[in-house]
Amino acid sequence: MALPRLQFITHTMKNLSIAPVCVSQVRAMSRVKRRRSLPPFWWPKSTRTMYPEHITSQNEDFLLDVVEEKYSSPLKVDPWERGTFKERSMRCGLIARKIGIYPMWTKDGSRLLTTLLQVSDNHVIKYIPPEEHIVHGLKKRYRELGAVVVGADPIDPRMITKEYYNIFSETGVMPKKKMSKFLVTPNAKLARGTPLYASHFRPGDYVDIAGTTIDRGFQGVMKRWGFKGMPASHGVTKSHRRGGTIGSGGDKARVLPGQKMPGHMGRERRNLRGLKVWRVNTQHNVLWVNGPAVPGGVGSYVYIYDSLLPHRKHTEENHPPFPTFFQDEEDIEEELYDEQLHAFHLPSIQFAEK
Amino acid sequence: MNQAEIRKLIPAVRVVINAKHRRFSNPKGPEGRLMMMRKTVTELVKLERVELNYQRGDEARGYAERLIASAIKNGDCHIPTMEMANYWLNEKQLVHKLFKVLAVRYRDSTESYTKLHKAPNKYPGFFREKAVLELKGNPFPPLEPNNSSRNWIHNILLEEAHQEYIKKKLKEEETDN
Amino acid sequence: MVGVGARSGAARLFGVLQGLCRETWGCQARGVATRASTRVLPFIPTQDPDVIRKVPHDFRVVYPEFLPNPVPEWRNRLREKIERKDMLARRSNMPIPEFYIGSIMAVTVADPNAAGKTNRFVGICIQRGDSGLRAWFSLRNVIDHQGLEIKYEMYSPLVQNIEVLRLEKRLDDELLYLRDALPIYSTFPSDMETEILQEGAPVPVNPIKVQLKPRPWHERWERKNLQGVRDLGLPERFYKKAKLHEKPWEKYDLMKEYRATIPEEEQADIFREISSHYPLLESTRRRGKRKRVLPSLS
Amino acid sequence: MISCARTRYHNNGDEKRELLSSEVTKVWSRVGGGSGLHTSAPRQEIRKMARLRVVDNSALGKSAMLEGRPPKCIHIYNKRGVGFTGDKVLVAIKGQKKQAILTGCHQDQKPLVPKFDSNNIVLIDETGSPLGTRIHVPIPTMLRKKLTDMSRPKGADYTKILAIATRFI
Repeated sequence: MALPRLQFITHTMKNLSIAPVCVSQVRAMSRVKRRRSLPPFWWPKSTRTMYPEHITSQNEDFLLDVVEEKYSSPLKVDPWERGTFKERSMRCGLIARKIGIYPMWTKDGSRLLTTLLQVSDNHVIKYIPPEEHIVHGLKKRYRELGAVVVGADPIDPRMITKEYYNIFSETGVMPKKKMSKFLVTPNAKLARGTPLYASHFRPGDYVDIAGTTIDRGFQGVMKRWGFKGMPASHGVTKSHRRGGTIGSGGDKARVLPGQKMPGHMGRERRNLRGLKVWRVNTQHNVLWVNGPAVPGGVGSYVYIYDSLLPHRKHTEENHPPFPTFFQDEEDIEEELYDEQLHAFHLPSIQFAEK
Repeated sequence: MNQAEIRKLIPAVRVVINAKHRRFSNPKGPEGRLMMMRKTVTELVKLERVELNYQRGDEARGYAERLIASAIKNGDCHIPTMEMANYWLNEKQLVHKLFKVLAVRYRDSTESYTKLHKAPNKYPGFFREKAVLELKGNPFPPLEPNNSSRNWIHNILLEEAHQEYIKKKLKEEETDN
Repeated sequence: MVGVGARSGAARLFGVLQGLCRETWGCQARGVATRASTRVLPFIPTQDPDVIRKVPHDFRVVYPEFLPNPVPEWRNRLREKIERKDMLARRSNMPIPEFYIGSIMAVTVADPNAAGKTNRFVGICIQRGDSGLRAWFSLRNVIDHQGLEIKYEMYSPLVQNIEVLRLEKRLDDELLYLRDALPIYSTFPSDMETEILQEGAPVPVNPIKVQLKPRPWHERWERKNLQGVRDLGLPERFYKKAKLHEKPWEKYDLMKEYRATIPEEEQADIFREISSHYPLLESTRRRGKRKRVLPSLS
Repeated sequence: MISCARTRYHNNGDEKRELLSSEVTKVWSRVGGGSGLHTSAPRQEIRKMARLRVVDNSALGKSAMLEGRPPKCIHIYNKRGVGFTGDKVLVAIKGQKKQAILTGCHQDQKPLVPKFDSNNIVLIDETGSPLGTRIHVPIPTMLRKKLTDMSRPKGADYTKILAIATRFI
């Protein structure tokens, strides 16, 4: 029994301990535990315990100089051969932070709310080819896929554990705060250290977004499930916000599984499918996606994928930059807008007389 | 409505604050909460160093900072500021202290006026985070002795490493030339 | 050996590491769970002490929507910056003049259903709200003895033109009580001409006191501490009850006041950021020279 | 009491206008916003039992409003049960059932949609043609599109309401 478990640990460590995100199944049944309060035991601890070290100011400067020197020139690797887009190709995704919501208007004058997602310092950390990539599922499709590990947001290397630091030692980029694994077809592989930008997506593309919803803690049935509660008066005492009966007597004489009851609400992974990218800012790496419903509060991390919806999939004639947009090599405009979107620098909308 | 209040122009508080106020339960409601804060602020201005629960100290700290900042900015001839001082200081001789002593003491200060130390709590006993809230520049001996950490082992090792780093750099430059 | 360049480089690095939390967010969540209350870090003022002095003192009153919503959980410095850029881009196409609650305005919008494909509405500004691109205001008028209100989004591209026909303030921050006032107080002719004020003169405050209709009302106005209303003429019991609902301690709650505002230093930074557009903003702020004309009602 | 207030504060006004506005105010106190009858929730939604105000000059509507017995909404022809501008409603007016079109709503509206001080209706018959010949108050321009969309070539034609309107807003 010990050996398979050890193998499992070593394999998962090899895969950088990040659960496959594309194939995760959303469980809606309330019986299944939907959130963990602690990370799994094999998850590498990222930050070390901090205590007042009272490092003198000269030494502090010295440490900063060393860090600066180490990461001033990223590790140069020979560029890999870039694949071409084919039917059913899967590209790498991006990690972004939700930075707010504001309205935009289309050219016919209708208002829409857009969520701003900042793609903050995304770099490829590792590519795992299909042979090395361990998939627990049995589908053939997933066995053919490799994975690209992407990290976002730099973290101070002095604050992290050695174990976590070693993950980045071959990459040549500063250690990352947030990492994720994206399943890709082998033709979409990317060399480690490749920067990823918001221009990975074009305006008009459709994306799927996964994130963790806002944690609302232990909530009653009215907030959690939208129950109606009970009347404020007419003889009701102490039951104004309660759910009422949860089961019946007779032959059943038990509470049926899946009964909606008070409990922990929020902090669950949620997928939104088929959101349109309306606008891209290539300078600040910001994406404007449709709708205010991107999971999580302002500042939470989300994962952006090409949409899996059958009618939103890319075709060989019209597909986004593959395997990614190399922004350092090509010129690109600062602001990119969708055709239907009214950019603010354009004159006001006027309707023509018929 | 969902707008920043523009009638008043308030200088930034120089300490970390909570995004929302803490709801200390009080039989008198929100008014009672303010009266409780008032007691702490009065004690702080009077004694300059008070030991209390951390949550209460952290909450009262913001009020004390704002009060001192407005006393510095507006002086004692500004009626709303005087009313505010009158409300927040239960003992009226402290109003003079606020304007004549504290406002003068912190006039050129560029940092916060108060300091909050985490304090140990008694064992065995009911666990509650304790803290010491004090005004900066008070006459008492310091709580955290400012011993030099130069002789600590990691600082000595780092200094040595720094020297080596400089030598290495020099050598590299020589070889380049 | 470590030169100035390296030092500044180290400083930049430190900025990269710390900046995301400090500059961009201004707040941090304590603990792992977001349920723990958010802590707001102190705002680091600009190093240049002249910045605060250089900002025109009335900018926060004239352009309140440039100040972000002060709720820390929703704030992000980068988003606010991009939003301000978009606002200025819109303003360079469609100038938005200075206006206040109580000003009489005319708004022209593109309307596919209207006769000439544009629709003009004249009215008194009774409410304005929200910040950034969401900013809006409401106009009220009585046309053919029918009270009408229309809400306009200031940055909507459908808006063709905003004119201020009479620039003045009222005694209250919201004029919602005009809904319960006699219709004459919110009746304005649609062909009203622009009243011109002398240049540089302060914005006049109209001290008019409005007569309300007898109850029932939309709200309990006796509890609102209204200045621009004549004696409500209610029995004593109404005022007694209003007294019970007063919150006299709220004006002493220094931190509540602080949490509802953007600090002075931060405002200075925001207005410095848009300072390159000051000529544009100022040229469209008050069009033409104006002279004070007394309102016929007062 | 209302007319009292007016003479006290606006005795220099136009005489004809005074008369009209006094009528309007009298009716207004019965319908829409500050109605003495408790019609609906404070959001002033048009639901069943809400009192409405007839704004055309049909004999039926005029007499009902002058008698102080404003029509009562007894059905709304949409799926939400809440009426919006342009929706068709069934009203009980002077013991009769009549259909009507909502031409203005009192509840808070979206941007660019006018919010009226009262819930206005125009009475129509089965074919969609209005009972009156004039509408006294402005109606929103969005009705042009909505009523055209609602009309059917062989069914009811509601666009005649647009022809009898005096002013669009």
